[in-house]
Order: sequence, then C-alpha cells, then structure tokens
Amino acid sequence: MAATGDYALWAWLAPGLSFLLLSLVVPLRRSGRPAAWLSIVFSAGALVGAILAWRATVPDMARRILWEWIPVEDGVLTSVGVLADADSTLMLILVALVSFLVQLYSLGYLADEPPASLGRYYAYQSLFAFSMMGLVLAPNFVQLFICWELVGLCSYLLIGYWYQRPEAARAAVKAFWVTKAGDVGFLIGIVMLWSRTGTFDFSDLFAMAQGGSDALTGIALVMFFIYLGAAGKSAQFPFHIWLPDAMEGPTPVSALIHAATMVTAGVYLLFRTSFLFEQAPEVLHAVGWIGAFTALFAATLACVQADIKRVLAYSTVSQLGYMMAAIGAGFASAGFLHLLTHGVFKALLFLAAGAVIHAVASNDIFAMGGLARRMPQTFVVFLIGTLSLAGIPFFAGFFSKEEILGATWAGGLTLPFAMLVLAAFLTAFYMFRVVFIAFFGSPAAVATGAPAHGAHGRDAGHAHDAPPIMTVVLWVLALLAVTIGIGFARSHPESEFVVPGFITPLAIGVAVGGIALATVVYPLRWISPDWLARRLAALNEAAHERFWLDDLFALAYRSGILGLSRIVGWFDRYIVDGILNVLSAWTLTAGDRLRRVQSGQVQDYIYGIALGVLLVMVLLRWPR
Amino acid sequence: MSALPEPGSPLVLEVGLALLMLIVFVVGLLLPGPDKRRVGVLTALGLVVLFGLSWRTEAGGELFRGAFVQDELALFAKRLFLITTLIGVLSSLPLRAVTFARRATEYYLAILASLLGMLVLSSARDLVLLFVSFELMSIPLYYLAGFIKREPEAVEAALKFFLIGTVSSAVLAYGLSFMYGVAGTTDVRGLAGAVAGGHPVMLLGMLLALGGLGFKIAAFPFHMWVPDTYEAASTPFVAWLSVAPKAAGFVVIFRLYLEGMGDRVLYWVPAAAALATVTIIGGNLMAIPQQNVKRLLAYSGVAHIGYMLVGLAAVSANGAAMMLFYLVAYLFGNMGAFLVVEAVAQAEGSEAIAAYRGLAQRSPILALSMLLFLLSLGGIPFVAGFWAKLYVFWAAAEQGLYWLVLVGAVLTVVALFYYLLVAKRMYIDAPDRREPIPVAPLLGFCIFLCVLGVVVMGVYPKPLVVAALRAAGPLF
Amino acid sequence: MTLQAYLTLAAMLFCIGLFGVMTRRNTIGILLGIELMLNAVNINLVAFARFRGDVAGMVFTVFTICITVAEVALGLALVILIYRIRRTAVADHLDLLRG
Amino acid sequence: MTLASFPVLSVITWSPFVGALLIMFLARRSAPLVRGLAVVSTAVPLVLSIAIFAAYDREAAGFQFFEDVPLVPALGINYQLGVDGMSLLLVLLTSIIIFAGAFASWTVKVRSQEFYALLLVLVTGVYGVFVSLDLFVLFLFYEIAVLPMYLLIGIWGSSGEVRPRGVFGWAFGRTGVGTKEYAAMKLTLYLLFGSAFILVGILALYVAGDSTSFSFLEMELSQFDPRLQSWVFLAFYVGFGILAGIWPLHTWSPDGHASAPTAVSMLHAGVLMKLGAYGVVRLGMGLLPDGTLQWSWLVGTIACINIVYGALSAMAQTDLKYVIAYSSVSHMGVVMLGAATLTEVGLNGSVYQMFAHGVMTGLFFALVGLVYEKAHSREIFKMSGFARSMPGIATAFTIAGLSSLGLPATAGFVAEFLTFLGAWQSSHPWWLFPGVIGAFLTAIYVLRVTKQIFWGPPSPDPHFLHLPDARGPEWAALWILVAVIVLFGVWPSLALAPVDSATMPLLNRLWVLQ
Amino acid sequence: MTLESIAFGGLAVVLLASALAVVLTRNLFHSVLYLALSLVATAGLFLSLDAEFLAAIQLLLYAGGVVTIVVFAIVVTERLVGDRITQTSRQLLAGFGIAGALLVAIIAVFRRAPLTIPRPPMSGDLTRTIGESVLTTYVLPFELLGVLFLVALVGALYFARPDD
Repeated sequence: MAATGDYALWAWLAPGLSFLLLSLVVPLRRSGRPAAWLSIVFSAGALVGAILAWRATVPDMARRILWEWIPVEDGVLTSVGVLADADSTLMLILVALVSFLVQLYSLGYLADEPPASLGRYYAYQSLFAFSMMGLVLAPNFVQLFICWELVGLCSYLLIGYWYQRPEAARAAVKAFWVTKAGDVGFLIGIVMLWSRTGTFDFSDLFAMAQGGSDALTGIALVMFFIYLGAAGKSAQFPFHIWLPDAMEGPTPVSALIHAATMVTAGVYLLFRTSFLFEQAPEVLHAVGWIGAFTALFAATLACVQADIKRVLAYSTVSQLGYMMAAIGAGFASAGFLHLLTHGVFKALLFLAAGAVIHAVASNDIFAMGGLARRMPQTFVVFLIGTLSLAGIPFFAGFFSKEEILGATWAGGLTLPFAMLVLAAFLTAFYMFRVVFIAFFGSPAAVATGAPAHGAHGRDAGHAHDAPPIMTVVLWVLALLAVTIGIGFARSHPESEFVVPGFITPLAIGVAVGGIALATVVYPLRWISPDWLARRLAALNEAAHERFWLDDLFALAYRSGILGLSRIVGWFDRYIVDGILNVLSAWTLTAGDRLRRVQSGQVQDYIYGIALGVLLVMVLLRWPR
Repeated sequence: MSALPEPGSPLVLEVGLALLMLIVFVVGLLLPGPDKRRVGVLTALGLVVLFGLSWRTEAGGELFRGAFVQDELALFAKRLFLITTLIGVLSSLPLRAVTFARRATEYYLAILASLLGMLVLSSARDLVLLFVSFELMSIPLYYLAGFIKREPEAVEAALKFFLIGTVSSAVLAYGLSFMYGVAGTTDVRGLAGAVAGGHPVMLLGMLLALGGLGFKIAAFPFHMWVPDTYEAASTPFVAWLSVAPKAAGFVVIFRLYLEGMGDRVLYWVPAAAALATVTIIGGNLMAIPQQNVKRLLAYSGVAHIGYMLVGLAAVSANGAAMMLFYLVAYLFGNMGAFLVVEAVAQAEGSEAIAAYRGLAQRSPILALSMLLFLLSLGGIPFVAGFWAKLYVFWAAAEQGLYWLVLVGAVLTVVALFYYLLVAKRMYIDAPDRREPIPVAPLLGFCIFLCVLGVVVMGVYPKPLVVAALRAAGPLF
Repeated sequence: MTLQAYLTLAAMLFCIGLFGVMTRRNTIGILLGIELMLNAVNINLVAFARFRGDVAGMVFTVFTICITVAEVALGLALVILIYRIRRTAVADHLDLLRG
Repeated sequence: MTLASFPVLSVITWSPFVGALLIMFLARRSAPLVRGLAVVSTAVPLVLSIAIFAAYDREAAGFQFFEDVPLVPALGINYQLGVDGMSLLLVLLTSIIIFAGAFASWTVKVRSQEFYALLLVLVTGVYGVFVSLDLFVLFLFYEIAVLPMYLLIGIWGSSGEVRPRGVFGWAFGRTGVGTKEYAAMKLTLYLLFGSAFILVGILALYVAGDSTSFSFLEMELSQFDPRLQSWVFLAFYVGFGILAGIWPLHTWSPDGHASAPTAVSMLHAGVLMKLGAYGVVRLGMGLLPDGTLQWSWLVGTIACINIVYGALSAMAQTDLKYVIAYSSVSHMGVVMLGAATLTEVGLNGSVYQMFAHGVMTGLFFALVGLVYEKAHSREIFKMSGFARSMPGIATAFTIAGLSSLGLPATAGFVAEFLTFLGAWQSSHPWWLFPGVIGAFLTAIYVLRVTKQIFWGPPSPDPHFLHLPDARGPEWAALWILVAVIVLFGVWPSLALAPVDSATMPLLNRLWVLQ
Repeated sequence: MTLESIAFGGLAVVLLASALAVVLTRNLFHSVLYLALSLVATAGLFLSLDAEFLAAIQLLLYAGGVVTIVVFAIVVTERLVGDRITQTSRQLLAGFGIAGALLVAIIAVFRRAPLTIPRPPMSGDLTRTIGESVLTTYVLPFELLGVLFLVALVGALYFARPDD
C-alpha cells in the first residue's frame, strides 16, 4: 500500500519525461515516427503505473507525497506532489488508458503528416498526459490550477495543430479565451478560499470540513467562483460554445481531450471537492439546474448537426450536463461513475468517427451513407458506442446514466430530472440519426464538406476500414464498453441513495423510444425529416443558429472589449499623451513669446532695468 | 606714488598688473609692423606670472584703513579672474581679423585695465574705491564689445551695452549714495551696522544698488544686453565677458549684502529667491527657440546666474561658498563651450546650431568636449556642473527653500532640452561634409584646459569645495 | 533747508532722467537723460556729505563727476561711430540684434 | 565564502564600463572585436552574479558582499555597496538581460563601436543602482543609467508615425510625435524630470535625518517626522514611479520602447523600469514607513489603473512594439500592486514579477527585433502565417506570451498568483479584481497578436516570402531567456527564499506601525 | 520763509523745469542747452551746500566739457539746419508710469522714515580737506581714475577716428 503513491508518481512523471526529451532533443522531435513511438512507450508505462497504483490502494486511505513549492516566512505556502487514493487512481487509469490508445491510434490517423509536425503532435500529447495526470493527482488547489491551465494550453495547441487553417486558429483561441474566462473565476475562488482558510491543501480542507470549522461557513460565493472554472472547462451553459468549434483539431485529439479527459476535469474538480460544495447547498442547486439544462439544450442542438464530429461534441456537452446534474443533486459519485464510462465510450465513438472521416475525407454525414457494408468493423464498434451512449442495458452507459437519473430524483430536483429524461430520449434519437444516415442508405455520390486533413481524398464510394493500428484501438475500447456494461449488470454496486423502481424501465423506455423515432424517421421514412423540421420550425431555426449564443459572445468581444480598448487607446494617445505634448508645446511657445520682449530697442532694455528695481522693491513688501 | 611693494604685500598683484600694462603699452608702441598680436603672448606670459604670484601671496593684510583688504574671498576671486583672463587671452591669440592684428595693443591693454578693476574690486571695502574700480572694470568692456568696429552689429551691441551699462551704474551710484548717507561712512563695515539699524532708506539704497549689480551679473530683468552683446562681439572676448565681470559682480554682492550682516541677511531671502526664480525661468525659456549657439549660450548663462542666486537666497556661508564653486564650474563649462563655438565658427564661418551637424563623425574629440561642456552646464554627474547645482540646491535646502530647489531642478530639465538639441546635431544628425574641423593649437589647448577643469572638478570636487568654504567663511 | 528737501529734489531729478532715458528716440537724448540721473546722484552725495559733515561724500562726488565725463566721451564716440556706419543715431533703428 | 574576499560587486558593476572603454579605445572599427569584447564584458558579471546568487547566505539574510569606501567624507558620501535578497535577484536579472541583449544586437552594423560602448555604460549605471547602499551614489548611477538612452535611441532608433488628432492634435505637430528624436527626448527628459524629484527627496532626508550621511543603513535607523515622510514618499513615488511607468506618467515608455533599438528596448523595459519599482520599494517603503502607510492606497489604486488601462491600450495598438510596450505598462502595474499590498506574499510577488516581467519582456523585445529585422514590418495586421517560416521565433514568442498572461509553469504565474493572494489579503481587497481582469485581457491581446502574426495562412505579401528563422547568436539570446522563464516558473523557491529574507524585515518595520 | 529757502526754491524750480525741458523738448539742440542750464542750477545747489569746490568742478567739467562734446556730437551726427534735429519721444505714458511709480516708491520711503539730521556748522576749508583725503585715503581710487581716463580716451579715439 505504501507503493500506491510511488506508482502514481511514476505514472505521472513518465509522460513528463517523454515531453522533456521531445522538446529538448530537437532532432528526435523532428524525426517524427521515432518520437511518436517514444511517447507511446512512455504512456504505456504510465498506464501500467496507473493500474499498479490503483491495485495498491486501500479504501479510505490516501497516500501523499509532497514537495515544497512556494516558501514563506513561517513554513510553506503551497507544495506540489501526489495525492493517491481510490478515486484519483481510478481516474488516472482512465486518463492513461485513453491517452495511450489515442496516441497509438494517431500513429495511423496522422500517417501522412510531415515528420516535424508529427513530432510536435506527440510532444503536445505527452505534455497533455503529464498535465492531466498532475491534475488528477493534485493534492491541493494550486497544483490543480496549474495543471488545469496546462491542459487548457495543450487543448489550445492541439486544436491549433493545423494552425494554417484560419478556422483552426480561431477555434483554438476561442477555446482558450472562453475557458480562461471561467478560470478567472476559479482563480478568484482559490484566492478567497485561501484567505479564509489559510491553506490550499485538500486534506487540510477536508479535515476542516469534517471538524465543521467555521472558516467554511458561508463560502457560497467562494464555491460559486470555483464552480465557474469548472463550468468553463466542462463546457456548461453558457460556456459550452467553445467545445463544438474545438472539433477543428485532429479527431484523436477530440477523442482524448474534448471527450474523455480534459472536459471532464470540471466534473472531477467538483467531485474531488464535493465536501466543500456540500458547505454551500445553494451553489449545488445551481450546479444541478445548469447541468440539467445544459444536457437538454445541447441534446437539441445535436439533433440538427450535419457534421458528425459536432454531433458528438454536443452530445459530450450534454453528457457533461448529466454528470454536473448528478453532482448538483448531491451525489457526486454517480457523476464520477458516468464520467468514467462516458470517457470510454465517447472516446470509442470519436475514434470510430475518426476512422470514418479518415476513410471518407469528410465530416458531413450526408456525404457518407451505406458505410455499414464497406466498413463493417467500424460500423460495429460505432454501434456499440452509440448503444452505450443511448443507455441500452448491458452497455457501459446504461447503468451510470440510470444512476444519474436516480440521483437527481433522489436529490429532489424534479424539473431537472424531467429535463434529463427528455435529453436521454433526444440522445438516443440523434445518435441513431447519425447511424442511419451515415452507415445505411445509399452512398452519396461525391464527398462534400470540408476536407478532413490527414486523409486522402477518397469518397464514400470506395471507403474501407481503417488500417489495423486504428481498428485494434477501436476494438479494445468497444470491448471495454461492453465488459463494463455487463460487469455492472452482473454485480450491481449499491449506491448511497434509494433508486425508485420506475427509474430503470423509464430509462430503457426513453432510450428505445428515441431509437424508434429515429428508425421511423430515417430508414423507414414514415415521417419525413422535413415535416418534422417544419413542425418544429422555430426550434429548428434556433438550433441551426446555435440559439445565437456564439453571436452574442462575438458581439461582446468585438464591440465590448475591442471597442473599449479602442477608446482607451485613443484616450491614452490623444488625451493623456496629448496633455503632455500640450505642456511641452506651451513651453516652446512661451519661449517664443518671451523672446519678443527682446525687441532689440535699447529703451525697452532700460524698461527692463526699471521694472526690475520696482519688482525687487515690491517683493520686499515695500514699504514695510 | 606707491613704490613697488615687497611680494606678500596686499597690493602686489595690482601693482604687478599695472607694471604689466605699462610693459604691454610700451612694447605695443615699439613693436614694428602692423601685426601687434605678439603683445598678446607677452600679456599671457605676464598673466601666468601673476597667477603664480597669486599663490605666493597669503590672505590677511589691509591697506588705507581697511578700504582695501586682501582676504580669502578676495584671493579666491583674484585667482578666478586671472585664470579666466588667461584663457580668454590665450584663446584670442589665433584671431585673424586685420583690425585686430593692428589694434592688438589696445585690445590687451583694455582687457588688462578691466582686469585691474576686477582685482581691486574684489578687495574693495570702501564705497568710493568700490565704485571707481567697478567703473574701471566696466568701461573697457564697452570698448572691447565694439572692438570689431567695421561690423554694424558689433557697434550696435557696444552702444546698447554702453547705454544700459551707464544707466545701471547711475542706479548703482544712486543706491550707494543712500547707503553712504544713512551710514554716514563709505566704509562697508560701517554699512553692516547701519543695516542692523534696519533704516528703510538704507534698505532702499541697497535695493537700488542691487538693481545696478543685477545688470552686471545679468539677472533676469537686467539681462537684456547679454544676448545682443554676446552675439555680436568676438567670441574669445565673449567667453571671458560671460564669466569674469559676473564673478566680480557677485563678489561685490557678497561684500555689500552678506559680509558682517549677521542675521540681517535674512532681509535678502525673498528678493534673492524671487530674482533667482524669474532668472531661471526666463533664461531657460528664452534659450529654447535660439538658433544661434552664442545666443543660446547667452540665455543659458542667464539661467545659470539664476542658479547662483539660489545659492545667494540661502544666505549662508555654505550658500556663498557653493556660489563660488558654481562660478568656477561655470567658468570652465561656459568658456569651453564658447571656445568650441569659436573653433567651429573659424572653420564653418557660422555660429548657427545647424553648423554642428554630425560633428561627432567629423572631429569626435571636439564633439566630445562640447558634449562634456553642455552636460556640465546641464548639471549631469561626473562633470563639474552637477556638483555645482547639487551644492547650490543643498544650501537652499538647508535654508528650507525646498520649493526653490524643485523649481530649479525642474527647469534644469528644460535646460537639458536645448542642450540635447545641440547634442542631437552633433551626434545624431549625419554630417554634410566629412573632413574634420581644423582647430588652432592654442585654441585647442584652451579647450583642453576647460575639459580638464570640468572633468577634474566633476570627479574630485573636494579640494575646490574646501577652498570655497574657506573663502566664504569670513563673510559670516 | 532740510536734508529731506534735497533728497526729494534729487529723487525727482533722477526719475526725470530715467523718464528721458526710457522715452527718447535719439541716442544723444538718451545720453542727456543719463546725465540728469548722475546729476541727481551728485546732489544726493553732496547733500548727505554736508549734513553728515563728512568729506567722503564730496570726494565721492568728485570721482563720479570725472567718471561721468569719461563715460560721456566714450559714449559720444560710439554714437559718432555708429552714425558713420549706419547713417543714423536714432536708437529705434538700431535693432539688428534682437530676439 | 571566497567571494567575500574580493570586491565582487564592484567587479560586476564596473566590468561593463571597462568593456566600454576597451571598445572605444582598442576596437578600431573591427565589428567582431567589438562584439567579442561586449560579450566578454557582459559574461563576466553574469557568471559572477550567478555565483553570488548561489553564495548568498539565505539564513543570515541582510546585506552581504559589503563594500565601503569613503568618497567625500566631509559630506558623508561613501561608495557603499551591498546586496540583499531583492537586489540580488535584480542584479541577476540585469546580467541575464544584458548578456542576451549583447547577442540580440549582433546585427547592429552602423557605428556599432559607439553602440556597444554606450550600452555597456548604461548597464554599469543599472548595476550601480541595484547594488549601491549610499543614496547619493545611487542617484549618480541612476543618472548614468538614464542619459546614454538619449543617444542610443536617437542614433540607432527607428521612427514610427502618429497622426495628430483630437483636441490636442495641434500640439503633436509642434513636438514632432512619432520620430525617434522625439521619443529619445521625451524619454530622457521625462526620466530626468523624475530624477529631480528624487534628488529633492534625497536631500530632504539628508538634511532632516539625524545622521550626517547618505548611507541607507544609517538613514534606516533614523526616525523622520511623519509630515516630512508624507511628501518625501510622494516625491520618491513620482520620481521613481515615472521610471516604473505609473499612470498617467507612463507615456514616455510606449514611444521610447517602440523607437529604441532591440537591445535598448530589452534593457529598458526589462531592467530600467524595474529600477523605478525597486526605488519605490527600497527607498520609499524602506525609509519612510509612515509615508508608505499613508499613501499605499494611492499606489495600489494607480497600479490597478495601470494593469487594466495598459492591457486595454495594448489591445488597441496595431504596431507590434507598441503592444509589447503597453504590456510592460500593464505588468509594471502588477509590480506596484504587489508592493502596495504591504503583505508578505504580495511584496514577494511584486519582486518576483520584477524579475519575471524583466525576462519575459526582454524576450518579447528580442523577438520583435528579430521579426522586424527579417520582415521589416511591425504592422501586426499586415503579417500572417510566419510560424511556417520562423518556427523557432514563433515558439519563443508563444512562450513569452504565455508567461505574460500568467500561465503556470512560467515565471509570470508565480508572480501574479502571489500578488493576487496579497491583494485579497490587503486592506483593499477589491484590488484583486482589476488584477485578475488584467490577466484575462492580457490573454486576449497576446493570443490575438500571436494568432495574427504566426498562425493562419502565409501572407500573400511578397515581402514576407522566404523569411529566415533566427540565426546562431540570436538563438543564444532567445533560449537563454526562455530557459530562465521556465526554470523560475517551475522552481520558484529558487528565488523566493532570498527575496523573502529581504522583504520580511521591511514589512516588519511597517507592521509595527499598523 | 528765509532767504535760503527762497533761494533753494528758486534753484529747485529752475532745475526741475530745465530737466523736464531736457527730456521733453523736440529740438535736440535746445535740450542740450537746457541740460547746461540744469547743470548750472545743480552747481547752485552745491553752493547752497557750501561746496564751492564741487560747484566749480561742476561748472568746468560738466557745463563746460560735457556740453561742448555733446554739441560737437550733435553737429557731427545731425545737420544743424532744418528740422532734422527735432527728436521725438516714444511710449511717453509707459515711461511716465514707470518713472512715476519709482518716484512714488522712493518718496514713500522718505515719508515713512524721514532723515532729520541737523545741518552741522561748516568746519575748516572743504577744498583743502578734499584734496588731502584724495591724496591719502583715496589715493588708490585716484590712481585707478587715471587708468580709467586712459582707457576711456583710448577707446574714444579708437571709435571716433575715421581711419581703418
């Protein structure tokens, strides 16, 4: 058991080491594939370390390894290190696993990249893995925040991986700014919390919370600020706008960062510090409501997307909403469970989608079609992912989603519960919409839509399964999804709340209902999509416009910040500096004016003398 | 009638100078040919001898019932006058004008006469002697100012100088008459007692006298002759004129207003402070738009007088000492600058700032020395001017005149503005022509002397400070 | 007569002279004004000397008178010179140097 | 410590000066020799300052490597040197920046002899200010540090173009805004104007103090009358604050930095502005506790204005150098804010920010210089897609940018984080919010610029075809600075331990009064 | 009204009147003559102060010397014929203002602190004492005066000589 911390430490440092090597040894990085293999090997090592660490943990025991980071007069302000317990190591496994698989997968997906930029890609990947693990293992708020920002950086760099595409560049910057806006809140929260409690350390804070220290009473505002950070990272409404655009990055990146790990950091944060949030129930309520609303809201958006990755992105947002709702209901563990399962099957979905895009050279589902026959393996794994996302029994997503529904009900959030149910229905619908459109039906003639990079310009007609290195990864994930699902079905880990009996049938019901509707609309064409759209014209329109939220943010940025900056800039140059210039100009003018006194006429000079004498007399307040 | 006094007698310098004048006069008459410039060499040698002699004579000793006193202040001033005149004479030797060549005798005679006036003035402690030596100092200046009588500007300048000069000396005499009347004696020491009586008429007289002296030191409202005269007269003479008579004026001020006044000196604080303020501001502002370097230096010189008046406003031994120090710093800086102007003018035939384009690339040494002089005038560390300003401000600060210090310090920035404009011409602008500027060896030597003075004083001011303190000590 | 009277008279003379100096256009006129001012000085000195019963003032006067004469000589020479060069002796025209 | 045996501080301070003399007299127009001498005479202090940084006894704290030579005993002026944790760090900063600067200005062709000579003289002044404990000597060095700037900018600078507009437009034509001469004159005069206040303040302390000496150590002991302290503190605040770019006296810095040649901008924004902040902390807070307590509200509030206002102004600029210059204004706000909090973390953060910002802005200006030298343009919105042609520069620029927006693992984060902690603890907690908002705004304009210049499709402009990446010596400049940024970002205690040992005594003197 | 005061009054009137005439009359030549008159009046004042010696000097040097030189100068610079010798004045008001202000200030001082010194009886021969003191106490200024004259003459000659 003593080893758990050390295993975790190794797991954490492995990718860090590979990052160092890749960034400092320039020729190695430039060489491309060797760099890739190096990074892969190290992440494999990380995976092993993570598993060992998890196996070494014992319940209700945390192992800490700390080093002083910032000293102060009396002791240590904050330290860095590892806090390894059951939860963190579990999360560690997820991160290590997904990042390992994704790196493996990328080797095939980015096969056509020039070596130099491939090396760059893997350097970023290692950095991300390092930072994410650091986040997971963080023993205190400071390290958490540091890694928090670093994963944000990695996401920025990886979204902008194809930096020469204007969309990619824009999306990267947008993602950074929006999350940063949340982080501002996070930082403020941390600072406030510190000045209240005088510590950043989770263990100390936990002890305080247990002891009911009054330093923690009435910290609603603090926790809300911290939640802002989580909302930004985990794309909660209204911060969700960056996630769909983030799909400009390579698909494996989306799978790793924007589906499985980084975006869930917010959830993990709330789960990790739930003992603090419990001190501020009103904040928890807000979390629940916002989460549920986000889930539903994103689901509706997902229904109208034509870009397969965007569908998945919105579904991610929606699922994150689920997790948040559960935490808001006060049952963080349920959210955490869903986090884990979702991590697996959403990665699966993204990677499968990646395979499709790789084959079809397009993100547009309407440019696909009939792929089931040409890419059978991909079809199967995608279907598995879809089923578990839709929440069909014996698949990974089913149990965790049911848990969440139960949690919200038990938490007494009735209306959010309803929203979640509706969202579940929509989820099943839009996922199968994708399945039917992309994999069945007749193949579209020519690939349209944006050409996905890293793929040759093949069209749906001659698409075939991805190279083995990618399919292997897919199968591994699919297997996991199924095993987890069956595992849960066999051994039901009892939850700390009573799940009313109607939950399970309801969950299955809405899922099946959603699938049914999709079947009715797309393959069978009993109801035409257009009719549906016309029925829900307003909603359809709004969804297509993303409810004008992005426009709103753009407006705030352009006319708000940039406008203000222009005003300030003008003020600085033409008023502040202007006054200075006026003063100097006046001095010059004064010189000229005074110069005229020197008229060159001797009498005037004598006036000078007379006046001088008078002046002196007056100055002595004469006559006294 | 006074037989040659043995060396060490208070009068030795004056008598020596008189002899020198006699010799110069005779030699000038006997010297064959139209070119009489060689008397200049003679003059210079004589001055060197006198300067050496001035270190042999020690302070102490009075003559004519204390009308003539050889104290530390007098000696300090006399050495100052001698070295200034020496530099002035040396730098005037390379002058080329034909008139000058033929009339060199008169020129040097006049300079020596004026110098004699200064020497006596610095020791005079009797109103009559003071007034006469004052006039002896002034009258040759009018003559020298108009020496280049072919040029209308020069003559015009001389006439203006003369008229204003006589008016101000009338004012001075009027003031002196009151001082005499109230004190009932022409002895300066007697005046002090009378001031202690604080009789208004006495103060009236002193104010009028201050007006008269204000002209000589060129404080702000009385300064107007300065730029015109400087611009028109021959540069070596101006270099000398810009230092020696002002120093003499300050010595008179010390004698009349500070010596033996006790706490009554506080009378002058408001007047001096006010004069200082207007002089600093006026001088600096009017210097800004100047395009002719000599005019620029003239106005900046006015501003410097303002800074010295700050020291006067401090009315303390330190203040007076710091003024003396300032005078010496100003001597080297200002004369040096004027001599560089002369050098450039001889080569370029222009005294405009524009003539200095790219001087740094044409003849770097000359440019560097000019820069040093300007920095010294601007009061930058490690050249004399910095310490001068610092000490003066310091004395004022001791008197609690922080506002005056602030005004002075801030206006220094304005001064640096126009000094840097010249520096810009020299260093930043590209030269029109490449070939270096030829400098007459003697002129170069004088410039070198000034650089030496500026730098040495800047790096190691201590001995001079001590000397100044010793000189100003007996005043209080 | 009291000393006061002499002083007052001298003061008036002085100011009249100053007035002349400041207002005359012709350089010679200015010179005359200066003469008046110095005259006032002399009166002052003599009066003081007399009332103080002290000879110094008288001596002072002697010197001032002599100096004045010397100055006037020099000044008039200058006037003549400038007249020869510039064909005018009017001060207002003498403003080559200004600013 | 063997270092204590010989006058290491004097060597550090004067070796650049010696280098300057050698360059002027030995290196006759031979550029390689000039550069060689420059590098050597900057490498010596670098090595030595690293050595003393290592050798500094953190337990003993206080001033070490003490030197004391009477200069003008009559006036109590001594050549008195010594470093404590604060100046130690800043000396190190100076060494790093000037060493990098020597490489960064490798390509100065015109009159390079004079250029390096002046630069080195300037550096001597900077060192002198940081190490001298005698206020008077400090002032002398201060003047040396300011003056050469005029020629450096005037001769080797570059002119921009500013259109006269607005109510005061008429004045702009008169003063000639935009030209390098204007910038040089403005900078020099503004700083000398400030030094006037400093001089008055120092004299006032000397006259009022009960010790007849300019020594900091002796003045520290003497108690000044609170009313005197009040206005003298203001004098110091204005005088040094001008150099630190406090609002609204900051306008010299954008013009000056934009016009200055690369190395000078590096040195000026990187080190000289710190010199102002250092002056406020060392003289203002160190000698005038009452004055500090009396005016900290003003200092902090103006600092907040600096942060937000500077960031917004930076956002509004279209000239790359102006962006960086205004970012300096904003970051100096963080420095002053940290100082104003009067808390341990805040003050440590302030000092750390001096260092961090020094390095990052030095890096920034080095990069801008490189870009300008290769692309001959500073117009942000004309450039695009440079990352392909100059990846190294792009990377370095990104790192500098990240540091300036306070991203963790760069020195900038530690500094800002500490400052914010201090701000919320201080007597004016609301200071926290402008600070954080400033960091956010920084993220916006820095990334915007990075994206515009380095990302996106390569610009069609023919001038921008085949731009070369950085070359040999230039790499040295870049990687030194990048390494320092990251090193001090991941290992803050390296610098914070000595800094803390220097700030605590100062704060204790303040706290006893509270 | 003693005889003395009458005499003083008369002299004062003449003096001031002629002085005013000097500075006001339009004819330069006339103003010189008025100057001569005022100088004579001054001499009279000296007499009333028992300073015969000074009165004599005044008459000789001033009324004699100065006036002649001035006339000579006028003759050189202006043609005696015609109205060329008329001279005008400038800024009369400003000049009057300033001069008046100065006068007021001075008079105010006198009023504030009148110097009431009794006139002591004359003792001994004034001319003799002057002569003695000039050759004893004031010998140095006396010699300097000689130098001064020399220089002034040299200068005057140098300027006035038409050649070179």
